[in-house]
Amino acid sequence: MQILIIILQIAVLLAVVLLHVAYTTYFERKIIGHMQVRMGPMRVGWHGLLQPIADGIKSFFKEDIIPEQADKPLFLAAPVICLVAMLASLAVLPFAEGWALADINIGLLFIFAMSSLASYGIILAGWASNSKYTFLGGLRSMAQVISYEIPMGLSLVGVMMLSGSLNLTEIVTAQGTSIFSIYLFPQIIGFFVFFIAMLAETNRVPFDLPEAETELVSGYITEYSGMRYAMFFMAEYIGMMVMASIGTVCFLGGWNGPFAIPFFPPFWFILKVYGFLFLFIWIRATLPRYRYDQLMALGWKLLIPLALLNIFLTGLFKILVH
Amino acid sequence: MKVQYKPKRNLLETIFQVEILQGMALTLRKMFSPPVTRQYPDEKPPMYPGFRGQHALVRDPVTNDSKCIGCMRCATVCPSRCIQIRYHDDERGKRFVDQYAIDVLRCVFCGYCVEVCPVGAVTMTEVFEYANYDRAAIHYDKGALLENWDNFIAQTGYDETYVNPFWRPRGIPASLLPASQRMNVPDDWTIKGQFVGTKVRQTQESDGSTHAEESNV
Amino acid sequence: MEPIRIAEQLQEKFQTSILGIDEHRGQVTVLVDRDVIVKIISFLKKDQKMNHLSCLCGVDNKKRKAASAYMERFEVVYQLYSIENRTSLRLKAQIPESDQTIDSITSLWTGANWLERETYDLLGIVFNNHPNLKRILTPEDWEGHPLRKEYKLRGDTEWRGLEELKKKAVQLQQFDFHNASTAQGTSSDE
Amino acid sequence: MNETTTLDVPVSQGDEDRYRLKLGPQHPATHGVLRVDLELDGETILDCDPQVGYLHRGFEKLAEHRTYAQNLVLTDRLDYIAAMANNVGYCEAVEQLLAIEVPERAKFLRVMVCEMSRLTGHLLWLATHALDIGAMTVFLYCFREREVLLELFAELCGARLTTTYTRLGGVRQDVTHEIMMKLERFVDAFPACIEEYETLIDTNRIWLKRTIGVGQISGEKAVDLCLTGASLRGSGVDYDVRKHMPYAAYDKMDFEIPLGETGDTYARYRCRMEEMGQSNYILRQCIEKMPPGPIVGDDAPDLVMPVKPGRKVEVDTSARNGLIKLIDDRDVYMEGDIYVATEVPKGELGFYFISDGMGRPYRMHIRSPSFIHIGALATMGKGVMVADLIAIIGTLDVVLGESDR
Amino acid sequence: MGKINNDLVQIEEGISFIPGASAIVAPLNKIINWGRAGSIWPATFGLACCAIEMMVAGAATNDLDRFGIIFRASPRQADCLILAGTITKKMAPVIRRVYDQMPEPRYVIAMGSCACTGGVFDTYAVVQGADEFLPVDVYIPGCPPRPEALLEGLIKLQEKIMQEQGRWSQFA
Repeated sequence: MQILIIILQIAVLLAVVLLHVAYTTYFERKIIGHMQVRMGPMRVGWHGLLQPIADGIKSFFKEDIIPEQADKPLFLAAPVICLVAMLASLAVLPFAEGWALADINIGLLFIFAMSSLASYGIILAGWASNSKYTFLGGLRSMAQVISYEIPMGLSLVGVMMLSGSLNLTEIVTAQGTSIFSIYLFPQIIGFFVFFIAMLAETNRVPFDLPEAETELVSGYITEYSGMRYAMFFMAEYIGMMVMASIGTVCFLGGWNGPFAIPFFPPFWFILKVYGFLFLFIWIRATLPRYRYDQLMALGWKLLIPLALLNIFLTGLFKILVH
Repeated sequence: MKVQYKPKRNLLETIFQVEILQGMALTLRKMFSPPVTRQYPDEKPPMYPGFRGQHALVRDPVTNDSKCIGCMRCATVCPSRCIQIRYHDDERGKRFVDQYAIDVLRCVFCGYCVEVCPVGAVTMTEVFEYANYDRAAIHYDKGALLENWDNFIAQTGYDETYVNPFWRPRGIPASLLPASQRMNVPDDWTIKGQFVGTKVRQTQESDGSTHAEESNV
Repeated sequence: MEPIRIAEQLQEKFQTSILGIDEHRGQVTVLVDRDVIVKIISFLKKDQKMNHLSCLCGVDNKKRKAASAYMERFEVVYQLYSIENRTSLRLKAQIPESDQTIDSITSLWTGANWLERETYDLLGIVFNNHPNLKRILTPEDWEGHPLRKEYKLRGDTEWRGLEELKKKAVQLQQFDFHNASTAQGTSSDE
Repeated sequence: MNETTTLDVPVSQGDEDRYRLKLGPQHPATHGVLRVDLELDGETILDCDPQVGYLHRGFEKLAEHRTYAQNLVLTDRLDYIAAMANNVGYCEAVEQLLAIEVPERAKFLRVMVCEMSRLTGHLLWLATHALDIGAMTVFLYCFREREVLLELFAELCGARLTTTYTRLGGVRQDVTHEIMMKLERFVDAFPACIEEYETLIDTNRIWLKRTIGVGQISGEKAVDLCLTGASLRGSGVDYDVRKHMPYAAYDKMDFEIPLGETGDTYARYRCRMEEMGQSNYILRQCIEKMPPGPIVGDDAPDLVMPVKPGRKVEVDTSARNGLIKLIDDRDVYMEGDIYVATEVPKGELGFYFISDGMGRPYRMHIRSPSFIHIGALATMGKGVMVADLIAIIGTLDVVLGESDR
Repeated sequence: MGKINNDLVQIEEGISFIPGASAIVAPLNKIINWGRAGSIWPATFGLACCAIEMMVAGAATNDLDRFGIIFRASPRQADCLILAGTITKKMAPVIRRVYDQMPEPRYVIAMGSCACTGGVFDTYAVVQGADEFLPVDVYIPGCPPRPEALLEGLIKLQEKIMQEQGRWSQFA
């Protein structure tokens, strides 16, 4: 019975998240469209509301091409690895008090592990497609993910030090004592580093080098078609949501809001995640793209020292307060 | 003139990412400004007389046939050689045009055929929506071209006084035009009504004299 | 300095290598011997500051009515311009049909590299000492030189690559997904 | 000024790390159908070999089989981004060859459409260049303004891109009051638009990082590579055909030539942005100074009949187009050759004609700036990274239709 | 189906939408065609002049995104190949390869005179019409066609897709 309930919970979570993914793409197109003084999808359904469904149907019934020269098992496995790793990291997210599927002690570490695992999918995709563009995309992605895991992890150390836990639920509860019950202000440097690292981790503009359209065609997904492409696409957007959720949990006070919403506790959490997603999209509409070596330089020469400085300041703060 | 090079940025602007925030403010502002998009199938783009669109043969209201006299000027001038005309002369030397075909898919829409036509028989209409699944369907013969004209007249509401600017270009003194092209045109098509630069006009007015070329006409 | 002065100066310096001076619509043309073309141009570039190579092209004179006594089958035209002095000069080097070669001026302008390749591609004039004289505009296995006067506008023979492509297109039709309604002939695909 | 053209990137010896990448011809950043064969070590380009010819349409051969008037149509398809400038360049060349007079008003109209097409060309350049570097919104904003100009072209001559506007001896249509009013509105609004683009990219740190020091060439090297246009002026060489050999009514216009100093991508970007401002200023002068008068000269040749020299043509007004009036004692198509250069958005567009007295050019050679600029890519692209190569292709502002002809 | 039809929102003939459940009721064939017609992703593939008008069609004034059309750089993810410009003989094998890389169902639009027949360039270097080596679905005349004409061609293509029957495998 317990198992059945958990399976039901998983199913509901997946359905909700996948629907969100579909409509994130829709809102991305809409918002970017309006920022670019055009309209975005308009004609499939009312104001293009059915656009993601049409895209999904089309992708599902598209021919699935496996290149002859490709390493077939890896080629087939790569999108699955990517998607599953991203979906798995959803399990530990606390959407509200007690609304996490698995409220484990090392939630933050688990998410890091999973997002690193997803990058294996990207590297495998780049390698297995046996194409030079995908290979370059895979290489870039590998280097990028490895270099940005470090500032990201370091930027969250300050949060861990303040809250004294790796459990996401506890981090949120610990923030209740902070200014406005969020860690944003005491951890402003940490947030800055985290935000940039988050953009890089999810391969978004201005760090979208692995799939830089004007350089590497579509990067590591160049050779994927139909449903497998859609899986990468979904993984990318789930990754965005997971990162936005971590940001919400660690810096913006999770589900806590100015006032409680009855019957629907995750309201504030979801609102903050939406805010993050809007920021993602907004930045995509505004900024150009970094070059590969500049991206590396930014990660290693700016963000890591800043994150270390943040840890030092946080430690100093803790010693002074206590 | 030397161009301005790398703009200077002070430390405070660097830390607070001022220029990036300015850019983001611009995009956010644009998000709430009305889009410039024209919703095409519902909203048609503005068309101007003299647009070089689908070809047509003008239907002469008197004979109910085309005005073409078979002088072959259009077929000669066509850079892509897409006009085929078949004609025969009767014993008195009068010329009858049997077939007038345009392979529209080869046409480059330069408008030369319209321009050189001495009688204003061939024209290019403002219609541009005639994509087709079939290549052969966009090869127009005489009947189809006349039909195009009927459709065009019905769609746009022009009547027999329709003047294509290619038959009678603006800014040419009427004295230089042959009789067949001296049509009734709006005032600003003639050389008298033409646009003159704002400063030039002012000096003319202050001189109190009209320009020499204008008085010639 | 006036272009015509420069031409006269050239004649003084190179004497017999200058075959003639011509002026048409204010533009001065100097007919030169192809053997000294590099020398003449480097003189112009260094001493007369003709540092901008405007144009380099070849001409096939086969069907041209002879306007000059020195009319060989081909000629190469160099249009030089001096950005400082604002003067331009045109040089023409005649190339007989029997030996279609001329010295390359890539040592003077790196930018002449492609212009000479283009001339080789379209007219078949060989440039000596050129670093990379390959076809540039047409495919590498193209036959003939299109801008020669005997070459027909639509080409003499079909390019091999296109014929192979057409064969391949027929072969690959079997992999297409067929539309049931097309099979019944209701739609006019192709 | 930096003398080196390539960045000093350490390159590992031995072939095991190298591999070849064929960028294009179907690639989003190659502006059409350019192919660049690269030899890479990681992301560093060791060898760069651009391949063109994928849009070679036999232009010069075709021109030998068509009359002068018909070839005008072909020039639209040359640099299709700024067809008007090509039309003007072609007509200026043929008019000099055949000694045809152009009335004053037509000259001003030519300057006007030339500058309008320079704006369309530069706007498209900015749009694609920004898109290459990743700023996609600039692309859309540029096209918004470009659309206004294209609609003005449509109103003026009936087509948006392939205009065929000029004629030997003048232009085809006179402007109307509405067109000039719209143009004036555009001219008033355009500086604000430039400011908008600059807000997004001009001081943006990512943009600066991607452009400053990238693809740097000195003035001497640029002349050695035969570069023209803004690519040359970005390196500080003052060469603009509009000032050096004024054609049409450019000698009556007041404008400046922006010059860069460093010769890198950012300098070229600034040059073109300043040029847009100057074009806008010239357009304003056109609106102010447009003289009255006819738009076609009295001795403009017929569109249809290539007239052989010495043959006298009677002026038969009933059957002939009114634009045509041939002066009897002038031999129409003389023998001789001529090279005439004009400044199009990309650089110096030269037409070299040989006429042998027939109604067709015996030989028409087009000195296309894009062709030479792509040739320079082989030199500029060595030792940089792939992302920089994309930026360099963008900054050279090439269009393959003009390059391959 | 007759009874529940009252609650359904009719989108197009044969396709209905249950409000609030985000589910669609339709015969499978219809719904696949609807999905395909609603998200035609063309490959970014400009050849010549028409490519500029294609870009204009994607830009703010006409906005192809309204139709669910976004350009994909990789042919593997594209459904439609817009041949925008002159097809030269040197380019033809490349075009064929791009077409071969596209997954089925795939469609070809020949945009402009040059792609349809070679146009004015009746020379040694130009293929006289894309249909010599590709099955072309829609021909758009014009040189270049207005961006709206391209949109009209795409609408024609959507109409064609809506009429398809079972284009699911190569054995159908």
